[in-house]
Amino acid sequence: MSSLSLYGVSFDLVHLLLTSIGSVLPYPLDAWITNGTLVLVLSVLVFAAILLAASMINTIVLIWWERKLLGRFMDRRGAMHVGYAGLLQNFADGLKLFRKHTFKPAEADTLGFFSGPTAYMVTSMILFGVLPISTGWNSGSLPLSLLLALAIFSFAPLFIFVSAWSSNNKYSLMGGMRSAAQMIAYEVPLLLAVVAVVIVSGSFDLTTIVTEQQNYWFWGPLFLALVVFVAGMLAEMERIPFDLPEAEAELVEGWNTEYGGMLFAFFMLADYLRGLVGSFLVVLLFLGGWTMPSWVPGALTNFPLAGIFWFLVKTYLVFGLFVWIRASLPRVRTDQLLRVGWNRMIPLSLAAVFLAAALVTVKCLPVFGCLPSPGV
Amino acid sequence: MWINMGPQHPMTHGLWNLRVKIDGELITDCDPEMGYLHRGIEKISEDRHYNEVITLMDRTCYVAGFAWEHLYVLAAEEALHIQPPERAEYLRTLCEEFQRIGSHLMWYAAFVQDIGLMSPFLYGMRDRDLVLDLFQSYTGARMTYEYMRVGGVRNDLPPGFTGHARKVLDWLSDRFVEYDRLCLGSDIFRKRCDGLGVLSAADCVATGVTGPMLRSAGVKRDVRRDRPYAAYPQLDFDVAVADGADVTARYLVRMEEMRQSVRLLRQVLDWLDHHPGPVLADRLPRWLGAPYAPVGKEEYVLKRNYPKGVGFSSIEEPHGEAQAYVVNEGSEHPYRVKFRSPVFANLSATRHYLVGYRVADIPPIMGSVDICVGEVDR
Amino acid sequence: MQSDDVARTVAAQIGERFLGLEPFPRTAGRLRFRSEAALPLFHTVKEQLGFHHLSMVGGIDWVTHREVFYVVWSDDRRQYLLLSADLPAAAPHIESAASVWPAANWHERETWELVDIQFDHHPDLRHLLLPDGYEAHPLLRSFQLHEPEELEVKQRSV
Amino acid sequence: MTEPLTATEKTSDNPILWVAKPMVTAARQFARSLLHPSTVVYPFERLEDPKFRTEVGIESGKPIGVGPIWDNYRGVHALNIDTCISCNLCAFSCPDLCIDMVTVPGGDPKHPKKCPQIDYGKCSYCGFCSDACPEGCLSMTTRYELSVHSRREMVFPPEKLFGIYQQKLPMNPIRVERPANEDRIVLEPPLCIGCNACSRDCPTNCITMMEIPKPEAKPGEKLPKRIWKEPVINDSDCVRCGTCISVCPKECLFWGSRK
Repeated sequence: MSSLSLYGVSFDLVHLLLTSIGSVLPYPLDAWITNGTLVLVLSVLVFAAILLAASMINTIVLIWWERKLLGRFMDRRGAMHVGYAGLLQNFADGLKLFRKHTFKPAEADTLGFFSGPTAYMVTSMILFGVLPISTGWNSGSLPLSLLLALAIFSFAPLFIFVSAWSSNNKYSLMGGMRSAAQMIAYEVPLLLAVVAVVIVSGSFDLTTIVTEQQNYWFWGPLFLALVVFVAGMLAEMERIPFDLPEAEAELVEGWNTEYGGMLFAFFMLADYLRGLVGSFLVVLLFLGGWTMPSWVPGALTNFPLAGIFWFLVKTYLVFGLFVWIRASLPRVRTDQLLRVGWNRMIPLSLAAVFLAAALVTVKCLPVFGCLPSPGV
Repeated sequence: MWINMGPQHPMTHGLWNLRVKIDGELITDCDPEMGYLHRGIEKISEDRHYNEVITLMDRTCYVAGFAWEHLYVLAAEEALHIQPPERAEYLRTLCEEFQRIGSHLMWYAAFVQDIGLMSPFLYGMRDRDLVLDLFQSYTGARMTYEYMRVGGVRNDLPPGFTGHARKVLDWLSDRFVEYDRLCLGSDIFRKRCDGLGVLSAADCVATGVTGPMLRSAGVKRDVRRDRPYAAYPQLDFDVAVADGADVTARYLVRMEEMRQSVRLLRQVLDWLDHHPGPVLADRLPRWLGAPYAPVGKEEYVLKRNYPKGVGFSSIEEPHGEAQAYVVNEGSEHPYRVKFRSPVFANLSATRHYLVGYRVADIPPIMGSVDICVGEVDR
Repeated sequence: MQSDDVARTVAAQIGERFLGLEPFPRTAGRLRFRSEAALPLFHTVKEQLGFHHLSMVGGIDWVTHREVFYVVWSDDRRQYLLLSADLPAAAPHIESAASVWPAANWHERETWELVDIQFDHHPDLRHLLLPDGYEAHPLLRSFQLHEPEELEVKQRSV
Repeated sequence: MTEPLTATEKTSDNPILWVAKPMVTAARQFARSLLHPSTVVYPFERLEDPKFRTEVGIESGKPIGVGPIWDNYRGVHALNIDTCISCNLCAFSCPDLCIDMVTVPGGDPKHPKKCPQIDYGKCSYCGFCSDACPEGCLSMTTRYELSVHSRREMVFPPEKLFGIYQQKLPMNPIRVERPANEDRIVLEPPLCIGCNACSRDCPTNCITMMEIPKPEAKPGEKLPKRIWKEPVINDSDCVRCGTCISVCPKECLFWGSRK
């Protein structure tokens, strides 16, 4: 892996920029502009801008990926005309939504109506900054980054409910209620599944969790936790089969019924951002993050940015699994969803936790790890 | 809390308004409001020539145009004392059975879409398109066929049609297996559909519900078998019945009906291969299709003594039992045309099969009814 | 022929208010009756003759009078039966069949708004297909379908 | 079948099997779609392209090209102005009243030639007009794209329809059945004044005015003022358009039956 770090790159960029600007400026200004504090502040901003751009581009490409995959599942072709194989279609769609007039229903609550989607979007973006993508691409070592990520992840029901309530629409309200109930119900098994990973890796730091998987990925020994985690993630991301908060058959569009134009785009983007983050978490926690098994030829893992490349490949494959599920399963009903959540998922996740504890205790993790990824 | 599900709502499949009263997610009352698509077809028919009414029939139900054409044409022939040739009757049976497959495929697509299954929606539409291709190859249109005529049909089949039709039937038979795997094989599907929208046989009969909904309650009633018309007396088929009376049972009945239609169609195609003949009765009065006298001079035509008559027909439309009543008062125009739409009756029983279930159950239940608002409102 | 016992049973029940059973295509016949005998006739037809299924209710405006007809079906006989009654053109009304066959509910609503036949004791006689408060009855012969100037279009241009 | 249907596949208790069957089916469809996608990429591929007329498409659910599937399509009309006899039958048979007979150059000045002009804003493509055309000069082609910028452009005058005819698009190859005609024109009440209007306007020139003997005037009776001729109609040439009926000033021509 290269030792290039994202923060280092942005620091260098800003430093280079400021010194070159400073060299042509008169005396008091150049000293001020090449001052270390300014460089530091600006490099943080550049870092954030790169993160933002990367998250947005990834999200939009993710939408493209889903559209293409879903298209083939449905015997269609998906987007194919704007850009190569329709890659730019979603940018065009975004542009169209951006140009649209944003309106709000007369009886809607202005503050909630506009702040809801914004906050939903913003919290989803923050998530992206927390997650490490490769050794270089992380926002510094936070000892509790996993916990932080999941904490921010669970903000969403609040903002969804705020926007649903302030829309002043019956469908939105029902969608918001369902959304809140569903997310809270699946928060618990999700966290318990994560606890299994934490027990095995012994850390809340995502970077550490990934480096722990250098030898064996966790999906083998922690398969039960993986299943619970994926199911929980599906519910958290509100994707079929758990998309009943926005079940279009009965609730029109659920909690975002009244939203159009850019506000709708916010919801849409944030949904896929959360989808991306969900896939990231699956890759980070269970599929070894940016690491590759040692039997993979060195040429495939040693090129520049190989970590990010493999990480994204895994992410997109995981998201492909979500799309596959979406293409083949119907939507469940609220009561069934909640029953499965409380009655099945929580016992399962508890079992996963105990299993992980047992595996750690008897120290047979590598044995299970060997099976799925041979040649550790 | 009353919720308006419609007139523009993803559940409605057409323009109508289902007002539901809910308590939490539980439905306590409901009241369908119809009429958003009322075009006055019965009134317009009074001003049309007998063959011109056929253009309206295609638009009565946009997924089962042939069935409605057939219904009207049967009643009009009865009223006008015209006997179609035998080959025309087989051709009409061919149309109606293909239309049944097409309509049920459309229903399948919409129904699975309602419960959130996305890909089978397109499988259903794709396979229905093959049926529409066949229609287009001999009628010239994909949905508004205007193919049947009082006294026969417009034209004969193009050469090679039966071979292609058999290929389509083979393809469709394979797909039905796939459909079942996607739906019945999925536990979530079964959990969504089992025990929903139960309408017992007694309730069905009392509320006038017919078609697959009635047969799913175990009542073996099919106009094709009870009062055979066209070529059905000569054909061999089974009436699909189920005993669940719920959404799954309706799914099973419709799937089995498609299989039976395939079986019927194979017999019809075999017959058509070996029995060439005329497809339109000879010596038909030409005023069936076109007015002769300009408006304001009708009396010169009315003076002629056309034989009066009444026609009544009833057929097994894909949605249920449709009936037509045509009164011929000896003029070029039907005096009165009255249609009975099966969906009209099926929808009037909404309260019986919707109350007591949840809001999330409305799409599967209403989807299993197979609504075509065009024929409800006419 | 099965229709004989229909005529006999009905005649026994409603007496001279039964006006005869005419042949009618594809059905067991058209049973004509006086409108005041509606309810007993419906009960007889449903309970004694076994026509449990009401398929259709419709009305015809014969200008001089109105006709209301019911199509009923019996599973045992596998036959349709048409019931028909003439009503006066002024204030036509007949007893609702909805208490006998609940299926009549919507059909009678439709007939009421389109052909202007009043159904007494109907549980819910509201507009169904037409907008609320629509006063005309489109299926009456007196209802003007076209504006006169639109008819001009059809004039032949010779 | 005698047994009522019940859902035979029982709900499984194994959570993995809840989803396995449909997912495998969907994956198979995915693979098939990668090899043969069913969609026709419309503006770039068209169903009337030769490659869709072969039978290869059925494996992927593509249109199978039933014979001349597109040749039979009922699209925009083509009008052969040269053979049109201005009989009005197309306009009469149109259920949507979208056909107007308009004057085209080429007729003689006293009796201008009239050809159909079609308003595609109203047309429902039922094909009654082309079925009714006795000369086969109005037929429907496979052309189906006619988006225009204004409603006025939807009205196709005869010249434009003739232009479509000259493109030689495939036109309804299947023979449309036409019923044998049992109606004919009869001269019923003796009101005829021998005015020659029917014969003059007959599009097929099948009416000839034959001289009839002038009756002897009885004493006290005044003979009607008229030309002593009566129309005689050649039934085999007559296309039953009814022009004679509508131009007859005395309303003495009627539709009669052969029976």
